Amino acid sequence: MMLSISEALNKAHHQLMEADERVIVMGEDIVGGAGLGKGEGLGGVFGVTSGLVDKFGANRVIDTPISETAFVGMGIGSAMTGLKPIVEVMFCDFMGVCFDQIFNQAAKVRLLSGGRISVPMVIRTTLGAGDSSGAMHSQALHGLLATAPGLKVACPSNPADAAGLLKTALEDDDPVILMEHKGLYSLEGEVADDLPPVPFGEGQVIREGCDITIVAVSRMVHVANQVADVLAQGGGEVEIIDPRTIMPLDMNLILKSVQKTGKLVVVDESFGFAEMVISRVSEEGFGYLKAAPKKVIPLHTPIPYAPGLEQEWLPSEAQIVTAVKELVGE
Amino acid sequence: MMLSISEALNKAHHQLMEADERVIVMGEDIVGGAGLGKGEGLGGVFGVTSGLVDKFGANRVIDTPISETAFVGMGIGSAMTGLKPIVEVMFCDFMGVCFDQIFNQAAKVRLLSGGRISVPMVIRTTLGAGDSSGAMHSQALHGLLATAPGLKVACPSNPADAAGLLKTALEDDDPVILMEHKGLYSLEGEVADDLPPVPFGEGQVIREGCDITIVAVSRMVHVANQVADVLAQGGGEVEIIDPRTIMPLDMNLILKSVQKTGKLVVVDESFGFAEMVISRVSEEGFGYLKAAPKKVIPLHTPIPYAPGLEQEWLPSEAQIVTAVKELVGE
Amino acid sequence: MQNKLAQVFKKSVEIRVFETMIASLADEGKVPGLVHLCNGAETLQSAVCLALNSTTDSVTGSHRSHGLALAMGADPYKVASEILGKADGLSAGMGGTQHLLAPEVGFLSSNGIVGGQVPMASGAALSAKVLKTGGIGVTFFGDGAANQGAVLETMNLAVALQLPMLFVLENNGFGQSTSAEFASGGVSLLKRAEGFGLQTYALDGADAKDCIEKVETVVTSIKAGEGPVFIEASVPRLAGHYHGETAAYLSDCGGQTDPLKILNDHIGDISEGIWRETEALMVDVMKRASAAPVPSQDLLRKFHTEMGGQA
Amino acid sequence: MQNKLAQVFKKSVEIRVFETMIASLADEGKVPGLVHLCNGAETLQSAVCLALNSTTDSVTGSHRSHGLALAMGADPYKVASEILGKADGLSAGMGGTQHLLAPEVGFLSSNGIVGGQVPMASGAALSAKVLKTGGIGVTFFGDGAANQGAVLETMNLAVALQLPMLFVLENNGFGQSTSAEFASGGVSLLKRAEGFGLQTYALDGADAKDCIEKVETVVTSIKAGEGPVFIEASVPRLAGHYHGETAAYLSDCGGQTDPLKILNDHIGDISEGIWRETEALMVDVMKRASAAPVPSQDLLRKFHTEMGGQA
Ligand SMILES: Cc1ncc(C[n+]2csc(CCOP(=O)(O)OP(=O)(O)O)c2C)c(N)n1
Ligand SMILES: Cc1ncc(C[n+]2csc(CCOP(=O)(O)OP(=O)(O)O)c2C)c(N)n1
Ligand SMILES: [Mg+2]
Ligand SMILES: [Mg+2]
Repeated sequence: MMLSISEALNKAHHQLMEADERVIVMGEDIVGGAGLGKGEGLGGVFGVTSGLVDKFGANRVIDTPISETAFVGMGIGSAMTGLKPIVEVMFCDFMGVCFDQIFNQAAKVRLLSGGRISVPMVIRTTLGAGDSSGAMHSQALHGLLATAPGLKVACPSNPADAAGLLKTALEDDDPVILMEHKGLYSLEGEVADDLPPVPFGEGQVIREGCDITIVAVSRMVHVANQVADVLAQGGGEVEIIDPRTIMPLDMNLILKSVQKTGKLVVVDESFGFAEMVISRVSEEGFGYLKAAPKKVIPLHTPIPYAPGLEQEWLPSEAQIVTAVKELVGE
Repeated sequence: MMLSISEALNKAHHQLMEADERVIVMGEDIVGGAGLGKGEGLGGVFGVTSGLVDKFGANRVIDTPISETAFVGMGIGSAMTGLKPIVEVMFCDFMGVCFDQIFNQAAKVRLLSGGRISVPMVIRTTLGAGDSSGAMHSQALHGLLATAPGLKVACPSNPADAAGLLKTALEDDDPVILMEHKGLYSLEGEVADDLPPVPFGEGQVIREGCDITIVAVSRMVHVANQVADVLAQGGGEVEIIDPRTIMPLDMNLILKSVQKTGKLVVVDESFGFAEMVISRVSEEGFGYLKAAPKKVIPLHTPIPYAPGLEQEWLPSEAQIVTAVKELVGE
Repeated sequence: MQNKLAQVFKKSVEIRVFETMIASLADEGKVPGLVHLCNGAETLQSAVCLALNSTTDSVTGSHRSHGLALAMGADPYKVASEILGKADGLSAGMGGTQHLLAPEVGFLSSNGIVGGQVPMASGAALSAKVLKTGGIGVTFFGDGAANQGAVLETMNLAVALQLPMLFVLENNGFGQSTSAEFASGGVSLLKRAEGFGLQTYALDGADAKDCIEKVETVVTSIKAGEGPVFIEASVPRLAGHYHGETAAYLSDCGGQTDPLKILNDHIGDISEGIWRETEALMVDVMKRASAAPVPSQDLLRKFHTEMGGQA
Repeated sequence: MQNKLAQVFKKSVEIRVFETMIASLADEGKVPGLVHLCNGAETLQSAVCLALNSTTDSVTGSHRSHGLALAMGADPYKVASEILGKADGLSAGMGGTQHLLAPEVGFLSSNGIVGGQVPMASGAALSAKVLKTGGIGVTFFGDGAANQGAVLETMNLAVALQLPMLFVLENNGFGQSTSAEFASGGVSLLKRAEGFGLQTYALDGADAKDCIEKVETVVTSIKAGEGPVFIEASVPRLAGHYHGETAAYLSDCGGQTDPLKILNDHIGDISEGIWRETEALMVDVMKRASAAPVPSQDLLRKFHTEMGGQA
């Protein structure tokens, strides 16, 4: 069946809530129109949670005040006491206001309890630049989040992975951040009806090739793929790896690819993830590298608003082409 | 003159407040005993701000409620309107509760104003494990903070650098995070009476050697140095680079060293910084590397409390020795 | 008073016409970002800013701050250019609709994070206090923002440090699609502010005369060192959360009285001329802003280097 | 009531003796971390926890939570072992003095971040509500914490969602070295909670009888679905912020009445026996905890792998 990412996620929510009464969903405007005494509302600003309240009731589908610290913490506490919360933080940029609850509280319960309990909570959030949302509605923070031990971080690039990673995330005993790209919600793809879970720490070869390895997640998978299409016309064979989860990270798959190609480019719109991949490949696969690895990442500035500036800021196809050509030596 | 790091910082505060009326200091308990109607208080939980209120008055030396978001934000606003605030966040672990003000607000004013104004604010904070302070009073977050464009991050390892970096930080137009290691406050060192500013982006060669380069900041400089002492007895020549500021980062110095030694180990107690250095050296100095670079960083868990566990978690001399020996091939 | 009312009317018309034209440009696909229009809050904003001194006082606002920037006296051409992402914008197009900074007229900044602007205004208040400028810090925020830690902490901080600061809560009944009654389930927000020890005033944003008078009193009292003040002003939200929104809950926003219409009727004869003049002026502003060049990438690359970016 | 008073007395003595012995161990250099003793708050904590059901109710506490864990019924040997960083500790020495977790007796966790524990208790309240367990969420925090966004936001959230939740503010007059009057400059903290729409009660921590009675009423009301409640309890801080602190401001902590002494006098004859028994018991506990093995590193390395650490 063809579904968009938002449709696949919505369907996964319905299945998960149906299957387990302990699953609850909370966040701002995820019902929509709270307090107005009407039926169906927004279903979340991106529509991902639409229809849930009608089916599962306001007891399990909860609109919250704009108090991220309080309700993310409420998610944590509820996960420690028998519920399985899916908490929406509308944009990952807003995690600043509740960062303590995410990185000091949720992430640390497992260690602090000596492994006796943990926080089976999923935080769904969005990331991504490209639509002139400005410096506080466009960031990609997976690189930053992956530096916090105790968090798992997933960055799907297609509908099947989005739904499948959400399922695995909810099964997981630890807090998981599911990062959905704003610009990909309407991207369609083939999805099996039962939305099979996607294992964490298992990347996917998006496209095989023997000249060079590109590692990318989320929207950058598609940008890299376009570049690969173009280069294929000149005979260039690009291999694209989508790790899908960046913590844990499928280093085996990445190393195997670099062993074959000897060349590595990491394309990413966050800060920190490309560095993580390059440093690990340099450490663990130094012998495979036939040339200096490269990263194509944004300029080291906050995200500018004007469309031209924002495009300049984002990793571009042209930059990727240049990086690949320099490495492949064309 | 010999001073400890806390003495050097205290002296620098006195000099800075004396020299410029716009300099103010704020934070929790930095006066100490606020509201009790007595004279001299704590001078900060590590004594760094002691004596300031007596000399400069409660108008410029301000105890705050335990409201990091509000008073860090107050620092930002005051820096945008004519003051030069030094804001103390007692432990860097507490930055979670005010992360929005640091990474979304302070860091972005320069870009968001098109470069017309910025935030000449210094946030002083502490970092570092090793004294069983537990998972929320021991972290080192310089790796994480350096992923936020618009922040500068300094991590002094000795008294002269601590005072000198504070001075430069306050002169700087942008927000600077000065990260002081809890375990180094009493470390003494030679300091010039006028506490000369230390430029940002200029690292220091702590010790010359031609076999291998170790990059480290803060307390890890001293741990690396001890290792180098031991290895020197066997004829090993370790070069130690202390970048002092990690954003901006003195890549020239690091690359020059790796060009000479061909080998790189990064020792760090945060997550993200070692990856940053290794990935940049791999990219920019691939040809210099004669072997896979290595990092010695903590286990990927929150910080455990029990002393033995905590030592196991921290990068150890033994681990560094192993890494160096593997690379140098002894 | 009649003179002041006329000033408030004129500024409010400026804001309404500005927003209406931005909305049209958005419909034409000429606005890069989503805009949050302030229709309904113009008279309140103009009345508050009338009492402020743009040299010594500093204002911060929310995501919904086009009008506030104009009310403080920002150049409409520069504000429009910023919203359109043009080189002539306040910040050369770097900030955009949610990030307007016009410190030259006392508008310190607006914000993309709900509540994020509030602590900053306490900093402006602190500067005024320490540097003895005689100024105050002012912050505008919504009923939704009233539940953010940043806002709540700052209420206490302002009282604890006795900062010369004015909180203006614009209660338009909604935070995005969520009703204020639901989100702040307790007693009134005014009572909450009282609980922090703030002096409080309730204003009806549709009563321009009362707004002008009360705000004058309040600002005078703050400048006299009598401590921080909290104003809750009721205003209608005459549009969607953002322009173009079509969600079902919106039907509840309809049928609200328009404060500007009330003031218009009160102003009488001169009003029509003001509308006409303003429209002509704004047509020109928007035309110029639309035609303005897009920003060059040099400034961004300069920031990259200065912020420590890789060569 | 006399029976309940005796129970509260017994638990309070347990806590006081426990803390005193931990302090001695700290003086001997046997406690790895800095400990924050709860001396002065024992009777309040014991009285509150007496009204709770350790199977269905969940409590979270601050950095100063040794006593609270014991009051909920945590095994003193395990608590002491945790504070000493031993393998037999609640969390095998991973957490330490500021991170006690004993969910098996309804003590969900304590926290190193001021206020961080408060939102978590709202989650326990939500679980109770959704799963209809009949339980409630309870959180203890200090006067200093009352100015943290996490705490303030949660007050509103609990009211907005009508959570079965109890807030217990332990006002000991200080946040570290800062006086509560200075830090919360406004009216009273009780008034503040009222402003959020919470039902409020003031307790004198030294009046054990009143504490027992009022808390019983309150817990019953919350369990009956009558909404969240906020208690402000005054307790003395009979020690430094942390044990061993020597700062000048401390002279202001001296000379406070000790609630446990009052209760002791009230209890009369049986008290001496209880002290003696408890001391004997705790001597044994501390001896065993001191002799307990240190944790092995295997668990830590297991976490490393499971959390995605490099092989
Ligand atoms: C911390 C944070 N959470 C959520 C949002 C998304 N958001 C933007 S505006 C808004 C509603 C704000 O309501 P209110 O404060 O009443 O202001 P209004 O839009 O009514 O002017 C929300 C939820 C945000 N920008 N920042
Ligand atoms: C967010 C945060 N800020 C500051 C601290 C440091 N700190 C620990 S306890 C404390 C005082 C807390 O006072 P209060 O809430 O009254 O609790 P009490 O110690 O009196 O029990 C402070 C400032 C912290 N742990 N977390
Ligand atoms: Mg509103
Ligand atoms: Mg206290």
